[in-house]
Amino acid sequence: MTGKGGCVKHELRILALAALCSLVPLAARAAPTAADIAAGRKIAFTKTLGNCIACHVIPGGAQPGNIGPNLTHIRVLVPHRKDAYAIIFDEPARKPQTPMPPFGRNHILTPAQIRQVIAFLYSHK
Amino acid sequence: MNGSISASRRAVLSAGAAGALSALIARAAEAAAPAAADAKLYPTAAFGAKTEVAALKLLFGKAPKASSKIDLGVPEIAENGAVVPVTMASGLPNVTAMALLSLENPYTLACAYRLAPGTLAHMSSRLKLAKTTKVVAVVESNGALYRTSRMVKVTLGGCG
Amino acid sequence: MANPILVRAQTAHGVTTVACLVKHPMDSGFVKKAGKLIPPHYIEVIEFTHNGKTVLTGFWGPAVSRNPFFSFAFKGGKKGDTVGIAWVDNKGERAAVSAKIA
Amino acid sequence: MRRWLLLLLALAAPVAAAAAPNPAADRAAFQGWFRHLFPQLPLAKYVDGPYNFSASERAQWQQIMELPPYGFAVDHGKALFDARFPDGAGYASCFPHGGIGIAQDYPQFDPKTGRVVTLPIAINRCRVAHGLPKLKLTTGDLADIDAYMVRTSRGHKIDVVVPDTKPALAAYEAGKEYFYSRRGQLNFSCASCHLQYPGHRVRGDTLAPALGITASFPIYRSKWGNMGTLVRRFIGCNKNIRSAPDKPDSLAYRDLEYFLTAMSNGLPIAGPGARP
Repeated sequence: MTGKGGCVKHELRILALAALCSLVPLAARAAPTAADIAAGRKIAFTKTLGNCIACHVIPGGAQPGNIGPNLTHIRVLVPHRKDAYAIIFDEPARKPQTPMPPFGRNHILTPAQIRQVIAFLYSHK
Repeated sequence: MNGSISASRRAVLSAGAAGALSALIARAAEAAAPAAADAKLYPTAAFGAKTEVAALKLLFGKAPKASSKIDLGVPEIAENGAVVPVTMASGLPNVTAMALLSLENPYTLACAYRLAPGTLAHMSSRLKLAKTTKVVAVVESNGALYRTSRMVKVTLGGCG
Repeated sequence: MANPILVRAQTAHGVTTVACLVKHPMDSGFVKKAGKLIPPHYIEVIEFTHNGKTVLTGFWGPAVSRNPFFSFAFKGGKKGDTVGIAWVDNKGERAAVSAKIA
Repeated sequence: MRRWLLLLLALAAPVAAAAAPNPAADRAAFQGWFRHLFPQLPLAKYVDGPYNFSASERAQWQQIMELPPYGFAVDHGKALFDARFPDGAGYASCFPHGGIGIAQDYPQFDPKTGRVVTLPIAINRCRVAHGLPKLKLTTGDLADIDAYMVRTSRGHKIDVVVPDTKPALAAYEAGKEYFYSRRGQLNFSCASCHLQYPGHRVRGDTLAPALGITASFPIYRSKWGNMGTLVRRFIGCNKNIRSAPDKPDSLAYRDLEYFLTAMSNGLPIAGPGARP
């Protein structure tokens, strides 16, 4: 359980690089609203939706899992939202051994829902 | 007195951990039963109460004082809300009744016990807790009522 | 054996410890199965005796777990003495068992 | 991290090589992986599953084990096991040693049918041989008989044999492939959770290590409120990851149980078990 922090950071760096090369369509969008953030929060914390809290520490979420990286400081780990979108949409495409489900590719979440989750995660300073 | 309780409990624990089930467990046919439970004794109204104050009023006719002489053993996080092991014990003298309440359950009173003289104020049971809640243990000693409480978080399932 | 009770009664240092596991659904009335609430069905009164004399009377509500476990202790009791357990539930069903103290 | 990937590749890749199946080598790598993850944990302790990773959960479990909740199932299973069939025979007649203390030898590969036979399936085969209908493989009477037979085997070391024959090795390989294959909407393999992240938490739940996981079955699960076989858990796992479960007596589950149990050879039978 110990000594994994370094690995995680390393992986995230690779992820970020990979995400830069991705073809995720990201037109300029309006800034997320409070409603988007609230919707994203619900998705992140609901078992039948995103259930992000099952694996990640997220501010405001009770009894988080510890499989994925702590998302409290996601702004530092993944500076660009479009990279976060790529990770959530289909992480196994870029990192085959990841346990992270391909939320977009497998239609667990819609693109709009993924953007709401991102709005929520990046609402933490 | 406490020493003897813990000694006997340890003996039970070690026997249960590895020993064969059959040797220590006796069974008898229902017909051989010497005791009968009396349904008329059941404090129905107290079990229908929705608050601690109401339940204790209906059960004991009085209100409790906080006491540091009640040991309430609960897990900080219950691994399954359907089966939460709870122990309660007290060093207070002349204990005649004990009760457990869970404040967030639909009905507050979980269980209550009337002790005969010579029965120790030390018992363990398993409760269903609907969600994270304060569990209250109440002890009647020398005719007065005492309470203590502890929070129990109920595990939130990850996948199944 | 429709409603068995497993009992373990042991004496040590002048104290008899009784542990039991009671087979009972303890349905609270708040759980749904196939869209319908399962009606409440739980033990209300459980009586513990030592050589026929009551040592503890328990009153249980629907918050007691399914197949309840309960243990307690009383002073006295010798090897070979009889411990009795009897319960009645909210539907009037009953079961009882007796066991020898080991 | 690199070592981790190497191991996964070595284990996970029936594709990688035309190398002949080698259960003994797989087992050494499998158990070695867990030794690497938890150097302090003796192999025999893996049968306690999630309770190796949380003192609080272990304490609750030990309290529950004071009078284990599967006690009724074991008693009922014994009564069923001891009862005579209409033809006068009983379950004991279908098994070596009268069926007592033999759970560590299952699953077995049956060369006649070319299929893996788990202990619950063997119990059903016994019934059919004596003119009785099969029982449900997931819970109920069969899980109780299973619980009794496993209880008489407690402490015996798991000893699953994979004969060096083409069909037996093929069944073993199929089980291995199932274990490492991603499935379901959530795209998890068995290995994703139980090999890569044992002891980690999925929200409030602790993931059990794949090593030793079969040793405590059947289990009384508080969530179920009754007994369930390993196949019942497979079905539940598949539903959790939003994958269509296989049939309880499917070859897929038989082969998976074969592989998974063979990986735990040498560990003691600890079932029946109690889990949250």
